Amino acid sequence: MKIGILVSEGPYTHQASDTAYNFVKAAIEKGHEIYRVFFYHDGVNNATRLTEPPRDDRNIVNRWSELAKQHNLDLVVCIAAAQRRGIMDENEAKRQGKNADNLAEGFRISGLGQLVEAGIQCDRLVTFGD
Amino acid sequence: MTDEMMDEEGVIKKFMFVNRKAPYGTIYALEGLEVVLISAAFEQDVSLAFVDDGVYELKKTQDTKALGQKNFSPTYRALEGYDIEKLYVERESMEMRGLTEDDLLVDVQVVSSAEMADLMAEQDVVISF
Amino acid sequence: MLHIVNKSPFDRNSLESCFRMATQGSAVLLIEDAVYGATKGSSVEAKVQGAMAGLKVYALGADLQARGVADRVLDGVTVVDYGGFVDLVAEHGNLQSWL
Amino acid sequence: MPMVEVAGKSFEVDEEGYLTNLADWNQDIAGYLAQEEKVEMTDSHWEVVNFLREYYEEYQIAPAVRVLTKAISKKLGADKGNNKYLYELFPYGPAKQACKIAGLPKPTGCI
Repeated sequence: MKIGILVSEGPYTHQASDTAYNFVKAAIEKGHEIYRVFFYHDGVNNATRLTEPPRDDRNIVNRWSELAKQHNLDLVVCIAAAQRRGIMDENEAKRQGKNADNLAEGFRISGLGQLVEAGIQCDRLVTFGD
Repeated sequence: MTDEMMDEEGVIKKFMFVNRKAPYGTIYALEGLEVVLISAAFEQDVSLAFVDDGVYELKKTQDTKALGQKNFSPTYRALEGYDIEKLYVERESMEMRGLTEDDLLVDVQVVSSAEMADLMAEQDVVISF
Repeated sequence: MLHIVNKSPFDRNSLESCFRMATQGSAVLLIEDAVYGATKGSSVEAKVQGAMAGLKVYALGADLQARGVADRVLDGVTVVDYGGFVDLVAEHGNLQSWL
Repeated sequence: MPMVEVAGKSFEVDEEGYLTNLADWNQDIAGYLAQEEKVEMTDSHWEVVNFLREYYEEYQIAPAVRVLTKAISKKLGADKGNNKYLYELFPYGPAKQACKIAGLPKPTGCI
């Protein structure tokens, strides 16, 4: 089954990102296809490579990057929500005249249409948030 | 506004956006509305549900000047031009908050909890803010 | 339809709204802080028991265990793991998250 | 951010030439922004730009192109409310160029 995921809360403050991650892993193990994970609202903070949690804590950002690499996941960060919260890839930083970018490996920035499109293409769209 | 449009030819799903948060206190109402506006470009069967504090999004006479935030309540009146015309408000949520239809800034259909439950159950995709 | 609730019923009205707008025969899955609603002896026990007459209620085991309440789950509530969560999503035609 | 001076008034534009402070907008600035876009403003251009500003004033958003054409069609007639007409006036797209000249917020590229 094709499953789309919407993550709408930031990591660490809320459990949503953890639950989404565990759900995605379990769905893959069961043979489902994760069509896309879309990050919206503060969920875009899942995509900053500047995250540096204490060593005895999970690294939520790296965890997504690794899972994406292993299973060729499409991790999409909403551009409008990302711009508000200071999440940028190299191109976007250039376009906006910023001197830094921080998008973690395995994520891409795109429009909200990607969320609606996931709703159209997927058999299920599961939201994790606060 | 963008110059490109994207259509998923042939597929029409029933999308419901469930608004449950008040405006300004958190960003959910505003960013939820942004998704709704984008969804219009995909020509799906879109409806909006306003339940719980979500009904406050539609309250008339919002004035955010002293807040320094943008007042996005007029944008709900633009939805009609986007062909998004199915706006449902749950009566119980509205009455619990001491509001009536006259307090709302757009035309809506006021429905009971049971009717809202049926509407929600018949959707293909439900996205909640 | 599958309803997913993740808020403690003592903090927010998500569970109450979910019960109000879930049709007969729907499934309700409690995750994260919502699992407190699935425990015995609380002030919402009667409400949850009442809702279970028309709804099937599930709770996520990992969240119950993390919160130290896995041993006091209400009778009639089915405990599932993440795989079970995935199955519930697959089994139901549509879903709503009561955030 | 670059500062520009037009008709004795100075204002700020961003890296892509969009007006930074929407309240700064006036006709002279619109003329300057149009020049930067290599658009020669005629009455027909002004009609669309003014329409966009009114739309923004009323709804607090820049309309999607489809919505814009429909709304223009309703107000100014079907001969103007179509893509062909709007793209003739604004060759790089009404969203990008007309909105920029009208001083509306930069589209976030959401699609």
